[in-house]
Amino acid sequence: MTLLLQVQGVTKRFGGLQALTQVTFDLPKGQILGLIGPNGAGKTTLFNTINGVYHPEEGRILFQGKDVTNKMPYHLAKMGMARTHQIVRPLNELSVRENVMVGACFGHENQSLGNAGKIADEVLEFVGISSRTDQLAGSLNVAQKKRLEMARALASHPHLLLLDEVLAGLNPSEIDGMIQMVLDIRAQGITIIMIEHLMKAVMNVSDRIFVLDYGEQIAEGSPNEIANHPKVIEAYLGDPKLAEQLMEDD
Amino acid sequence: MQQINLLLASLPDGILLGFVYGVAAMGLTLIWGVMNVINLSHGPIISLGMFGTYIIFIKLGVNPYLGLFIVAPIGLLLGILIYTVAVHRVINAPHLSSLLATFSVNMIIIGLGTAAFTTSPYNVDFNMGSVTLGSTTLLGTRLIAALASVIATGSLYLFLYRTRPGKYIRAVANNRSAAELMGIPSSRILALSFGLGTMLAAISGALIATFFPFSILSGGGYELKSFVIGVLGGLGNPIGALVGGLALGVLEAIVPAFLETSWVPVIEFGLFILVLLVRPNGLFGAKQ
Amino acid sequence: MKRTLFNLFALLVVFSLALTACGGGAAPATEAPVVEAPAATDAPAAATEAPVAAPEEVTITVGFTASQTGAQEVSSKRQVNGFNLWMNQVNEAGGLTLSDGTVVKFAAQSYDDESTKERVQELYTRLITEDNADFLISPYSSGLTAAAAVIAEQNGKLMITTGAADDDTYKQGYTGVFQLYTPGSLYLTSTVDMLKTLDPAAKIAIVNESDKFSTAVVGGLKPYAEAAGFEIVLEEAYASDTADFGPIINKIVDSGATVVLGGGHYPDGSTFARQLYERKVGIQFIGILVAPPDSKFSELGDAALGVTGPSQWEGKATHTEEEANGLGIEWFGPSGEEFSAAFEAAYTDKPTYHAAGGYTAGLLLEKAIRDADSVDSEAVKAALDATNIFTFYGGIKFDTSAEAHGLQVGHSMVVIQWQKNEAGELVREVVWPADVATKAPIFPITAP
Amino acid sequence: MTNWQKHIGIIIPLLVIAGLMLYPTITGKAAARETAFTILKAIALASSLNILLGYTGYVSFGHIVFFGFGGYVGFYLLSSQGMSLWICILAGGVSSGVLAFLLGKAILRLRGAYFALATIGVNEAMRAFINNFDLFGGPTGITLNFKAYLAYGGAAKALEMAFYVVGGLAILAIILSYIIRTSKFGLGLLAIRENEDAAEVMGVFAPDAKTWAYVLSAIIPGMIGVLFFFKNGNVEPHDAFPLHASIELLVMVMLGGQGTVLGPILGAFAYQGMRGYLVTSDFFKDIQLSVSGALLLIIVLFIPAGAVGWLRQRFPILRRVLA
Repeated sequence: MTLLLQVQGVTKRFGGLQALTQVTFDLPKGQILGLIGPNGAGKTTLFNTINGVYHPEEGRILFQGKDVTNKMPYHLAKMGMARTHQIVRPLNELSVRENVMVGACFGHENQSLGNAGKIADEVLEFVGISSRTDQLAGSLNVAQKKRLEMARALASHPHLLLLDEVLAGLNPSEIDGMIQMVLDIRAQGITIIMIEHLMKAVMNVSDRIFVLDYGEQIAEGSPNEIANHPKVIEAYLGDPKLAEQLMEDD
Repeated sequence: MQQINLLLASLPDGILLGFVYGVAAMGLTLIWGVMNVINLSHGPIISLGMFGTYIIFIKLGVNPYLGLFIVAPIGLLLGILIYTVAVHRVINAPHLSSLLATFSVNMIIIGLGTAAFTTSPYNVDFNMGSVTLGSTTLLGTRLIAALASVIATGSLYLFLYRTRPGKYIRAVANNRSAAELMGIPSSRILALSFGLGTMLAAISGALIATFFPFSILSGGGYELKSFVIGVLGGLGNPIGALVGGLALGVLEAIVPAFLETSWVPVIEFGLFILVLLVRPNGLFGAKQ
Repeated sequence: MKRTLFNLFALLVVFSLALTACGGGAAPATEAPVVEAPAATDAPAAATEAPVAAPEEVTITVGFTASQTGAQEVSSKRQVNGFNLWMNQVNEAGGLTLSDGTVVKFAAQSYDDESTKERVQELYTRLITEDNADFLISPYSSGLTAAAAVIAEQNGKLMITTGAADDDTYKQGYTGVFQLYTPGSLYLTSTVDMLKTLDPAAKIAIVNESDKFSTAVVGGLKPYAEAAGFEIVLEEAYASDTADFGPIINKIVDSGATVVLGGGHYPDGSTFARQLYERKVGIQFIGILVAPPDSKFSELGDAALGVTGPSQWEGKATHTEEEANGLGIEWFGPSGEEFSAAFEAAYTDKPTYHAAGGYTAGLLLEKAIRDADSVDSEAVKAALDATNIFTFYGGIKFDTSAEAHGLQVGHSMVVIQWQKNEAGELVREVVWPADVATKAPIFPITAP
Repeated sequence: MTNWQKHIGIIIPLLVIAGLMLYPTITGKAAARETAFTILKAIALASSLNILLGYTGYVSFGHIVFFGFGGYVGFYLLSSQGMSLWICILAGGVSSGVLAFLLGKAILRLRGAYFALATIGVNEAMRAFINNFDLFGGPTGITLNFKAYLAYGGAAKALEMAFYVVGGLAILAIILSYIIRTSKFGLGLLAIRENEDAAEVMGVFAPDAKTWAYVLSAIIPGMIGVLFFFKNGNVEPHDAFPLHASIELLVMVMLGGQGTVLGPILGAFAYQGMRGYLVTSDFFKDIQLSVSGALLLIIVLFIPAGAVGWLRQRFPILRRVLA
């Protein structure tokens, strides 16, 4: 089993604020890793550190065995890492198709414009917004924008996909569709880390789960182990709603 | 040694002028701080302030310092008018829109000002005597202008920190949507802030007119100085502008001691770019 | 199919836009006849007056750009007023009559150059080709004139330059450009001559604006002053928008200078003079460019007292026919008093040297056409080359060498100084050259 | 879709330029040629600025610095070193490109208004520097000897030739603009314009892409500078770096529509046409600046997307035509 991503003792500070403390985990190829934790636990910061938006003060990050600790996001994209954003970032004045072509053109396969167009059409079909191809991205609704984020990430044919709360703000039927899509992506052999608040979803989909609280990793294991982990329950007790979800899944 | 003498002789003047430059820049940086708009009509408004002094002193015979109490409210109202007509509609648009909107106001004022005053220079022959200290002579007009600038800065500070509208302005500057949620009438506060910014510009123009000649086009130079000062002191930080003004005044005083005076703008703008790159929050602001 | 329709539509939109813009651009061209119209209607009127002789009448169009907006606006307008005064006088007098009986009248055509070079060439080309200008007058200022000269020379049109002192333009191989002003390099030389009689041991600080004109002036001044035996203790150039001269004045004091020469244009020059006064630094003599001859300089109050400056022409020391006779040079045109009176009657304003320059440009053209007895460019050019006359404005004679063709060599400047009259009012007195001086110079202006 | 339809986005702009170049040639009117020169120069400059402003989304307030700097370098070589105009034009383009490369490395890190301010600073610093730089004549500037035109068949021929060269440069600017607009590089720039952070995450090498966009937008202004100074016959520091002209370029791009190939062309055409009309109109000439300002304000407030943008919004099908 080859390790696609290794995070080793990563610490990130903003001024006096300790956002991540000594975070360490390995991610084997082909797995889905669920990343959970209460609000403000540092999940998105961890994503930003992994894909080069932030650089950690301590620790190393290895991607495909190479040290990428101080690489920029575009370096990592070229190496085959793609992500979606919790708050969607569509390229508003470009068409949906052009948005997805950006992903294909500048991802690790470095496609030509012509090929990128073909890939964009395929991916848009896959995420189910092919009817919107020529619309401006800014004119989509939230659910469609989430799919667009996904499509842009997939169009680069990444090795590793970072999904940041792709389910938030979707209605139940849209959630089911999106979960199915995540599973389909994994079936294509793409490794995934997903941040998710919806416990049911994350428990069902993930091979392993990693829990952050106040920037520290408090647990790592199979969904089952996590659900019964005392520290996790304790952390989530501070957030009764989440705790309830956690219990419900049990 | 010769340089030291020159420095000592020129420095006090640079400091006095720095205060006045600071007030001009404060107007620009206040508007930027509150609504992220760079006001390109800043220069012509400074010019209008200068003509305010001219009309009040030469035509009406009123003391120019008393005249400040006429120039200031007119500047405030003019700013509110400009905001309402030209800026409000583009306040949330990309930067280019507000830049061009204020630039069109600039063209309109200069066009009308040229028709009214021509572009020829005017002079206000107003003398407040001078004080000689050792090797340097301090001019009365500049001393009073510096004092007036300090008072204007102090008043602005009190206004922003001690009054309700002032606190609203700071709240809107901090986070406009949050301020709106709290029931602060943001449109009116933005208009007021813009008015305050132009008022400061007009005041500085009125003060400058007491010691330098001016024309309808002169404001442009002070607008550029205001950019430099704003960046030195940290854009969006009104008190920093006063410090930035002092820095510029001192710079203008000391550079000629070492180089030919025509190099001053090279140094000024070079430093401007450098500070933007290295310390975008200003020489004295927190590091990014 | 539908797409093709839209393509066609788009093309239509583009072309209609293009046509509108063309219409906008073309509109001024149709104005030319409108301006010329009064002149054209003059023709039958003149014909009815003298039906027997029925002389042929031609209207000569004189083209120029004026700065109606921008930095040069004020001086440019004065220049244009002067020119228009001459033109109206000639036309009202029934025009010029050549030996073959042809009556020559004049019409002016001008556009706003906005004080920038951006459109100067475009507008001069339009003047030549659309408005069929026969002769050209320069814009105001050396920079604009340099750009206009290229177009004039290229089209073989003669251009009389006024308000363009810089020497450079006349050293570029032009053959049809003639300068009325004393060249920049000589602006302050008469001041040096005067200074020599006042204090040969003076220590001079040269402090000038860092721009084309002032740099040219200083380029002529420095070697001249050194040759006259003066010590130059400071040379300092300052940026055009300098407002605070404090640091420079400190340098002047530090250098031990007793005399300050230099300046640049009105805003900086007047500021400089004022601050020299306010700081009471004990300078004995101040000679600065451009600002002192302007009437507005008196706005400085006491700071103006004693400040001198070179002037192309002064109403008080206007050149006279006697002077011309004394030199054995042909006199032409009205006296200075006549000019001043006519100008004041027309514009309710005293003429400045800019106005005199504009008027004399017309006068020179008139003289050259008379001498040539023709309106043909080549003949007029030959007449201009041979010109050696004296007018109220002073001598006019051109360098005809290949290196500096058209450079003014006949005109000299006077030096004015602001003094107080008996009523205690500030007045501009001519203090040099001694033979035309109205007052003796005040020296030193402050106790050393 | 047939071939010409595919490239309609470049065909319309080229037709406009061809019309502008042919009209004076056919009518033989020198005044029309001069007017067309002014418009073509504006088109070339505005199209170049559009690469940075319209495609990349960076507002440069001092773009005229490339016109002035490139122009100065080329004009110096022309007048003082006697090199041929063609080499000098190339030298002007190259030197502006190099300047943009070096500047870009530094100031393109700044975003939004900070970048705009920095470009103003660069322009003013350069102007002040050239004013003190004796090799380029300092404050006196550089004047070309009239004899220099002899090498090009005399002044009349030289100025006529300058007209065709400016037309050629305008075509070059438009083709460059079109190639960028329809290339992968251009797609990356558009992504940066829309959201630089998102673009970087998707793999766009934003710092490099921005720098190259800056360089490409600087080259043609530098070449135009050399040509314009050659035609004018002289240059002084304050004519070479007019801040006002920089802002006029922004206005042109905005009027026509940023980020489109056709927009800057229409904008330059409309703006120069309007200014030319107002300056020479008897009715407006005294208050032309205020009238221009008021018109500009109305456009900024009510049609911020510019003419082409507005058409594209109203008639989405035109998106393909009005590239």
